[in-house]
Amino acid sequence: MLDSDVQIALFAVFGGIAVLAALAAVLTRYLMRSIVAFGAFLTAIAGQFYLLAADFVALIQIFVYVGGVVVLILFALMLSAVGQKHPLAVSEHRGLGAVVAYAVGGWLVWAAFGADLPEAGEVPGETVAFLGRAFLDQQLVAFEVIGIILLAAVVAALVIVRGERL
Amino acid sequence: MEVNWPDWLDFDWLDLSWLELPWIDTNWFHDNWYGLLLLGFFWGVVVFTMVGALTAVYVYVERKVSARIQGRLGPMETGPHGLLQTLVDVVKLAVKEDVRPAAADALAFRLAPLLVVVPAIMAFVVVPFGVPMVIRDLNVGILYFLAVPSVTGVGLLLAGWASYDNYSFLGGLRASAQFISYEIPRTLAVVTVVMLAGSLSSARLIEAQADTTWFVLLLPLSFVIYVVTTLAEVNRVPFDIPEAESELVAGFHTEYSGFRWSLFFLGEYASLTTASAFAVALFFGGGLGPFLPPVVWFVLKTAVIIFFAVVLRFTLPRFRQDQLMALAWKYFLPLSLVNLLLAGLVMKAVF
Amino acid sequence: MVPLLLFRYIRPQHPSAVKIEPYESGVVQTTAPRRPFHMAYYNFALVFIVFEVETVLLFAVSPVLRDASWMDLLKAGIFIVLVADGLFYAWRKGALVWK
Amino acid sequence: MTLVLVFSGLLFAIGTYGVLTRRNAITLLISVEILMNAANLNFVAFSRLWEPELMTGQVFALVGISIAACEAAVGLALILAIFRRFGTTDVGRIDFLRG
Repeated sequence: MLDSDVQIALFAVFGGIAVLAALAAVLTRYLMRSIVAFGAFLTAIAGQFYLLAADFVALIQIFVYVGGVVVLILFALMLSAVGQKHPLAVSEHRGLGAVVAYAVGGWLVWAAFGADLPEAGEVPGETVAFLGRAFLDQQLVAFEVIGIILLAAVVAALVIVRGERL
Repeated sequence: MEVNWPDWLDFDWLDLSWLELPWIDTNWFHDNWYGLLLLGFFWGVVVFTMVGALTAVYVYVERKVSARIQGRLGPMETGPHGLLQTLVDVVKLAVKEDVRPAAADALAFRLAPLLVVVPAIMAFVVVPFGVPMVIRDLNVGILYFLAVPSVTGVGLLLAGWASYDNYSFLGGLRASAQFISYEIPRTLAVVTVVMLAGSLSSARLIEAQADTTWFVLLLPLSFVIYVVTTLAEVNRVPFDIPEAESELVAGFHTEYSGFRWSLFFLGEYASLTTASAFAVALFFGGGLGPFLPPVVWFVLKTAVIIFFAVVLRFTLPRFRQDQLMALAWKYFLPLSLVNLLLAGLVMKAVF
Repeated sequence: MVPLLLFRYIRPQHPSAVKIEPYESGVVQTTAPRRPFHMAYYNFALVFIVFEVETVLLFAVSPVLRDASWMDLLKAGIFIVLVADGLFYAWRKGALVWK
Repeated sequence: MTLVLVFSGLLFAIGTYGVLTRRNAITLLISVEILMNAANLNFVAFSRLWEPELMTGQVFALVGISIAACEAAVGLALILAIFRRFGTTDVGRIDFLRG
């Protein structure tokens, strides 16, 4: 999968950043810090995608997530809770959350070590061309369905945000 | 594990062997991780210096041209014809006191300028200077050029928010809204070029133009959309609403001074320089041209585009916010969609 | 780079009460910034993200279109038109008007 | 490969913790996005194990990213609507019966 030592090391570094940033995003009591940490997390994941030979997906991750979703979240924050001075309240069932999270994480990591995986296959050098063909042939349905979902999303979100009927 | 990974995941691109320096054993760098790190750092410094130098030249040209348009002389005192003025300014900005307002959020206040300037410099990496020469030819170079600077939108919003100032806040919101609005038509204009080039690699882009002709001849509309939206994205006049002095003091960077302010400044000019250079690659065949070496052709073409951008700045009035947004969504977006369909037809006709 | 780090230490550092106040043309700040603002911004952000996703998927498809058949062009065209309907809807609803 | 799975498992756990414990709607949304990213990481990794030529995994990751973007758009629209109605983004304090 990851073949040279440098790649494995880089992947682990990105992974470490991602885990730390995700923890910060989830644990911090300041919304803005949470969002900034989320941005760092997304960038680290993009780095991991790149190392997994998915250069196109990595850039899309940055383009759509960091350049799009984070901006959207920031806008939403600035239009709503931006004046909030106090740190956020933390929910009372933290213990339960921790237990469930440990269980899920433990199980997934255990499964990762126990999994019987085939060897990694050859990746085409030009990922984009293959992706494009896939979208036009085998994955055509996915392609067009995304179009429909996008249409539905923009209509739904506009209706909700403007508070009126269709 | 078996070794089967695409070439571009190799770190060969950090290679220095093409320099053929007899006193450096280039293999050494590849054998150790700290060697690789050093190489990466080296390239970082190279790119940073190039962008810095280009920006300095740009600022000088802009001052001179604007002075000519307004019937002034521009900087004359420092060095012959004021050539050293920009350098002096850099030093002045760097040693100036860095004021951070008490109410500002320290983390976001420090982070925001970096988010604006770093992507602008990073984008420079994929600009194809010569016919095959790119600092780093990615398979997805063109997308990289668009994706990395899109982070700037976050930086603008953060800057406005962090300053804890009404003008900054409003300026940040405006700047970011404008940035994202013009990003769509701009990206769609680039998609048409990609369709014709048949690849997302910036080196391949030049090859495709060598095979046919300059894409500006095939896609004039794309070029117009690209230029206008690029100007809008970096908040240049006539699209400088976010920084309208008469309304918002200085927009999102009102509270910034000295070094951090100069980072915003650098970000704006660096992204404009990179965008102009990439416009040459996208539409004017990059370094293609007779007689002269490709790099010279490339620089000449870029200079023409930059000159054009500067002249525009000093000859046009400013838009109003509602006009600005309407222009993006009601004119440029439909126009670029139509352009996309047109490009499809052109493509079928040419190939 | 090194000079930049150096300058950090020789730069004057004299914060004073007035200097670190928010600068609003010399007028003392009366309203708190960071208050909920204009909804119109969100409308634009919304349409933006939808179109961004569309553009990005077009990027995936566009490199192969040059040597593709008319059928493939049609498939991409359908996708574009689908999402363009969203713009049309937003336009008709007046979401694109700056208020 | 195991490394990938370990990381995505950890991220998934963190996301789960966030979803379960946070009460602010925006942080909840961020937690859900972390979950989706953990899943996408696996899609991309497995794309190389089975049918790397078809890129099914990467296509799925792209679909996942698109859907996450749509979800963010609609979710944030909901949050804004709720904020305007109740004046808070804390999901624990929203009481629809008193709205």
